[in-house]
Amino acid sequence: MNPVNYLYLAALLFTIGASGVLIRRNAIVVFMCVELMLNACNLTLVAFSRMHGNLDGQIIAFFTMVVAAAEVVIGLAIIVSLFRSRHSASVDDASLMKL
Amino acid sequence: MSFPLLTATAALPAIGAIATAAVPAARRTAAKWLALTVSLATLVLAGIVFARFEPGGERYQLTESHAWIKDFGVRYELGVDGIGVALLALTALLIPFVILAGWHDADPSPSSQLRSSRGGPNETNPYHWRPTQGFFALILMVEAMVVLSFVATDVFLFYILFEAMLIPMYFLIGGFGDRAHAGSDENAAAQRSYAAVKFLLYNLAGGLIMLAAVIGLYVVAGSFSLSEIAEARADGSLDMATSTERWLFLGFFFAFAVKAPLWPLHTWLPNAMGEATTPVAVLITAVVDKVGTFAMLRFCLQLFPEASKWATPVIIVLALISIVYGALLAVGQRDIKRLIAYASISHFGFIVLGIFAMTSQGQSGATLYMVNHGLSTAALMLVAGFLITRRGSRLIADYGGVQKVAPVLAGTFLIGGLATLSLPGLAPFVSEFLVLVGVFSAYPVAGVVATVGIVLAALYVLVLYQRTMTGPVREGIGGMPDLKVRELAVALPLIALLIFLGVFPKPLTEVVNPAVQHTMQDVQKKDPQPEVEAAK
Amino acid sequence: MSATLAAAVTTTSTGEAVQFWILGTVAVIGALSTVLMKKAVHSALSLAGTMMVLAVFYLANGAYFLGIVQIVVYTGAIMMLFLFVVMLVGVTAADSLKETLKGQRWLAAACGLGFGILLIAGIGQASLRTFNGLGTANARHGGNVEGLANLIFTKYVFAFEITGALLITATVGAMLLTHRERTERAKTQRELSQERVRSSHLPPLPAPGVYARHNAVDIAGLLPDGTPSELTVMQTLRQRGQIRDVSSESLADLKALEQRSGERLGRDRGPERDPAEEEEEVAK
Amino acid sequence: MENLIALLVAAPLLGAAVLLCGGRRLDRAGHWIGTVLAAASFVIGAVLFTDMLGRGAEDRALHQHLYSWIPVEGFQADVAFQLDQLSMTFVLLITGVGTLIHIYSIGYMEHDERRRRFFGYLNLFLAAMLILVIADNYLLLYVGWEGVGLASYLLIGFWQHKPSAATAAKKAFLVNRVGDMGLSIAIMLMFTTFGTFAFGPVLEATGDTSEGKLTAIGLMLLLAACGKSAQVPLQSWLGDAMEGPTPVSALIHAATMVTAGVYLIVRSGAIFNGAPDAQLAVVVVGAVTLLFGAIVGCAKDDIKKALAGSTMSQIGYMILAAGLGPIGYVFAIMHLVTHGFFKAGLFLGAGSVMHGMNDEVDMRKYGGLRKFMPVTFLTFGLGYLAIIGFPGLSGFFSKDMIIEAAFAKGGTEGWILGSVTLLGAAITAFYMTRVMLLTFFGEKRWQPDAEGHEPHPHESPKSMTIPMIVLAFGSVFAGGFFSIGDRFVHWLEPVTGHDHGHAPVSATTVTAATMVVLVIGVAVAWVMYGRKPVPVVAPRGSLLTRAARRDLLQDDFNHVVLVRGGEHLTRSLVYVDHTLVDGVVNGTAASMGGLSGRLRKLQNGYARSYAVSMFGGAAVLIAATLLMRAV
Repeated sequence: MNPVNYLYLAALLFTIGASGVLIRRNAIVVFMCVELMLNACNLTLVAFSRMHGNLDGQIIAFFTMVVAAAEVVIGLAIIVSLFRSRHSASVDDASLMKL
Repeated sequence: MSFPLLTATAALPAIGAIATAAVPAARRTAAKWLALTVSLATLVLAGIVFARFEPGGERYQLTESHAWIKDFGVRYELGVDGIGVALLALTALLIPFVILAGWHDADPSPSSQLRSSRGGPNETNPYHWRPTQGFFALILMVEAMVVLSFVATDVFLFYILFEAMLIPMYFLIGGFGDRAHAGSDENAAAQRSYAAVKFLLYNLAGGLIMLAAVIGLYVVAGSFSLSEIAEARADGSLDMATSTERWLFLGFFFAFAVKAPLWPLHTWLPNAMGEATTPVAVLITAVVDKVGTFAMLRFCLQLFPEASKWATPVIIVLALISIVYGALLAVGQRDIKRLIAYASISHFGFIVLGIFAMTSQGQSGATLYMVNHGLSTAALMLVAGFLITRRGSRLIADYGGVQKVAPVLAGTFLIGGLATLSLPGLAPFVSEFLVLVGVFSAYPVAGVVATVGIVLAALYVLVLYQRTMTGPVREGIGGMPDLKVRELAVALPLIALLIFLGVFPKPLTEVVNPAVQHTMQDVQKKDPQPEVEAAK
Repeated sequence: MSATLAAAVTTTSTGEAVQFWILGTVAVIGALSTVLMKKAVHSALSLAGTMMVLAVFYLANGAYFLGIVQIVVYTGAIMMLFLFVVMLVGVTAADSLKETLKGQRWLAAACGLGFGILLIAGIGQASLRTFNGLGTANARHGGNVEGLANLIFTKYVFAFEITGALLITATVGAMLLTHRERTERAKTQRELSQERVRSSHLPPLPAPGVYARHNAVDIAGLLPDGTPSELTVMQTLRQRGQIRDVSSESLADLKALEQRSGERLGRDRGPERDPAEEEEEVAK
Repeated sequence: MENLIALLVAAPLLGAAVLLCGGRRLDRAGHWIGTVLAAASFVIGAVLFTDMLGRGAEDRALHQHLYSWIPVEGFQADVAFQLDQLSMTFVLLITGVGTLIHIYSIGYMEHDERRRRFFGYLNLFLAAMLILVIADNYLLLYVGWEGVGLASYLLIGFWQHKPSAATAAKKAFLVNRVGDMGLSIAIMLMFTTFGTFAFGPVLEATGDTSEGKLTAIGLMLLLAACGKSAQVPLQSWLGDAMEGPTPVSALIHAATMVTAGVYLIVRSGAIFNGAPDAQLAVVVVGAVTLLFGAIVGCAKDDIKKALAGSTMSQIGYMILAAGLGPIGYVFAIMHLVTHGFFKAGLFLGAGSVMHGMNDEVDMRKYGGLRKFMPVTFLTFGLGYLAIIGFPGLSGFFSKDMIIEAAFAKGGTEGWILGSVTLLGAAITAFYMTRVMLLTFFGEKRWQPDAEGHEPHPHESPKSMTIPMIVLAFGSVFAGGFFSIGDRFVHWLEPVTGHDHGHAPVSATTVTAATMVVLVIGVAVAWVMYGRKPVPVVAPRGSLLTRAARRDLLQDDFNHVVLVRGGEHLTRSLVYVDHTLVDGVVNGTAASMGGLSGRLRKLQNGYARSYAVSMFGGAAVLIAATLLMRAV
């Protein structure tokens, strides 16, 4: 087998996550899908770092994780406060982009 | 590297504008005086430029050149030729009069909140709201840009100025309306913003098309420098495909035709001139529009000589239409300022006609025409402005018998009008006749048609004068004060200039002629020889 | 495992291949169920599964440090955070998979499909046949972790510091967002008791379903007069408006019951029914 | 000597500048300044004249080159003067009559508070007119040409508070502008043909160019002449021009300006000689106007308008003569000069009458005035005799010459023209006699005007009578002085050339015929107006009479066709401009607005649909990159 397959897998996961973002209305699940996409990216990075034989890819993946963690924290906090204010976690309810 | 005179001439008003805008709200008069002094100082600088310019010398003089955007080879390149120097002088000359004439036009009046198109909480507080400073600052800003555009020899630099000019003009038109407006203030504000937006959109549209052409030019020629491209064209190292050249030419010409304005792209001018305050109207027609005709002469002919010759027939027809059409519509107007606007359209027709006749007389005439038209329109329009501010109405029907109560005003108005109908002895006659002769020698029929324009000119001027100045004194006219010192200081110098240049235009022609000869070489045209000498 | 691999080879060990194909399937299934599961909790769990698999893959790719971090940070911390929030927010109407935006689902499907195909096509097009393992890279500083550390603290030190700042900010932000300002003074024991006495409920609140005919937390207990009492349901459920209305249901049930009994016993109204039977029918 | 030429112009120009810019403080001295400067110009003219007489016939022409006016590549327009016999004649006429009329105006405008400005305008006119006649190229001539147009505009509309005056002024300027158009086109033609428009080169080079070109130039010059000299079809303004003060009518619209057309044609003689068709056109115009003016003159009751008609017809004589070519040039000018004397005299007389009748102009309200204002009667009478060509007076000689010349044209053309001129003479005799009788003979017919002021006619002050007397002298003796020994012919010959032609009939027969028609005309007039009393209100009159009262309907034609038509044209154009040209633009704007309104619906505010578009965009980008790689 060739490590390229990891890339294929990553692509698949990424796509699935993306479609999840589009389909689901529960903010939390949407968030999970975003995480999924991030992980897919990490997988590609790792696979590439193996292919090129240097560790930079892993470093980037590491940073991705850190950023993801921070993002999750903030995101979930937003969801919670949103839920407090409007008793719902649906992204459609929060159609605030249209005033 | 000698002293950058041209840059200084352009920079001075720009700095002055900033300084004026910075004057505290309460010190209105100070701002006015500051603006006036700055404009006068600019006039002095322009005078120095005019004096330093040697007619017989290089084509472009007092040149400056600095790299600006290296990646695209855009350079900050300045240089002035005979045509540029004439218009430069005209601009620097007119601005002080414009400022002086608009002395009170931007004083905040009870309803000025409505009048201002600039949003924001400041309006509600007249103390912080500073229309006067803004007005004069914007005028100076326009001057700076116009001056620079007359001396820019880098196509891209010129384009930027050509566009940037619109911004202050937009605010001047939309922000400071004519107080003598029939109807309510809201109504006035609406019409004014309509006019301003129309002005902006028209010129923007032209400008964007020009931008495409500018980029295209760069792709083809690989440079923005006017002189480089012209040389390359001349020595054949750069040969454009005919179709390319024509497309680029059209791109440039469209923008200039909107600015100039040429029929049928003229409809923004009457609105803009009608709604703006008279000084701003003068600024539009006498100064800013000249950039359009000037650019035709400098860029269209110089960069695309073949295409220019190719397009000549159509353009001449359009110009003729402008002349007759503008004049006829001027006759039909009820609003003094709109009448003058249409008259200007007719005159711009003459200018374009002279440029594209491609004879020495035609082009010299067109150049002189730009200057003279600036002076004559300024005289007529500003005096009309004084009249309008007195009566508070722009409708011709509201006037009558002014000549009896305010003879001096009527006299200056008449002289301005006579200049507009190009009476011999006043400056416009010289240019108009040159244009006519130039056109006639190349296209006799066009020459004859254009001559009709002078009859129509007499018609609309005299009708205007008769309806406003003569006859029994109408109510609201009686007790109208005659011109005051400030107004005389505006009118008399202009009239003196008109007479002087009409009797002795040599100072101007000797500067212009060499430049025109250069242009003639660019388009590789020779004046048609008179029949008799041809026979011999 | 691939630490010993020489440079520029085209295939990996069969073991890894097997592992990939099995776990890959699992990962995909996990991902799909993340998207498709009705309840957020289930999504969270299946996502956790996918992440575990990814962790294994990291390890397989010689990213030992990342593999561990993946398990500890992601699966351990982040997913748990998710679960907490799910509990806090709970299951809401948003959980239903019913689409509300017109055409959204089709667009999503189209985009997803096209995207995936394009992506995979792109990867296929890229010539990535050969690869050289991490052996040398890891070995240079005596191991993967050392290697990473070396890079982080030399080449990427600046970025690293910045991430630190980022995390701090995130923490503060989260606190700000979730912190609720206490507006009124905390009540003392005394005041509470006085309130309690003034209020209509001197005795403790009735438990849900006490007087009802079965015990479900989200069904209001019936008061002696047969009317349901909101008070018997816990506050969270009340806030979420997730109280199942007992009265209407029971009426419906009764109707159904009579009908069926009538069918069965061949007469209009059966005698008194035994409560057990009813109970289970209500439960249905 | 040459340097004096510029002074000719400078003096009145200075006067105009001083008077118009001087302001009210000059009000008391203004008229004297104006008069003195006009006189000064006349003196300079006289000095130059004597100097010119001192030189041989051939080298009499003087040149003065001031400066190069419009120096442009291949285009030389100079401010340069040329004073030859022809110009000199005009200079003397203009400055002489001009000065007299200045003096006259002192009295006539005494009660007008804007007298200073009036004199300023008069000086301006003198300056422009002098430029016109002493310019040495057509462009400078054009300057004077329009300059006199301006002056006449200002003077006709001098009483601007009267709408009629303002309208008349505008009309005059506009009609003249049409003529000027012709002149400017002619100049352009000259430029394209000869490469210059200085008299010398152009007139010498006429031989080298095609007749077609010359004809074109000639016709354009004729158009110009028609405009300025009120010839058919551009004559309509002259009648209305009588709205101006009477001195103006005398100076500008009788003696000098209106004769500029004749000057132009005579000056361009070489061109016309080379273009017979153009000459024919000139002759026709002259003949038609001759009769036209005469007929109009018969019908008018307004004394000034009657005189205006007569002016028209007299100028018709001149134009006709000028159209005859070398045969007629000299006589055209000669008649021009004599006409300048007696017509100016007549107008001043009319002015004096109006002055005495508190500005009543209707001759039917005059009558028997000879007792009340003898001097006016005398001078007016002499002018009358002169114009009808009473033997021995100026008009007799000059007009007789023209009639002879008309016959001398030869062929049927000659006969036709000759008879036309004779007929004209008859009608002239008729209407002038009519004016005379209505004004000075019969019993008095004036009655109190609206305010009940009974006009009590009185003789005018010295300042008015003296010029009249001087002009009367001129109108009596000038003709004889010129004709004895063909002085005038020899004087002008070097410039215009002269040719006796071949008259089919002897001079004496022509004179005899003239006498006969003269007597007939006078007799008819006497029968109609002398014997029986004249009704105060004009009778309805024959169809011709009514038409003639309305300038033979020419004005109505103009009104209907030009004015109304023009108004409709402009109105419709305004509409078109607003709806069509502007509408297209606004339409585009509106459609843009609608489009954007629809696009707005895409922004539904749902995060997920935005996400879809982002995702789709990403997909598109990838596709694009792949395609790029592929190709």
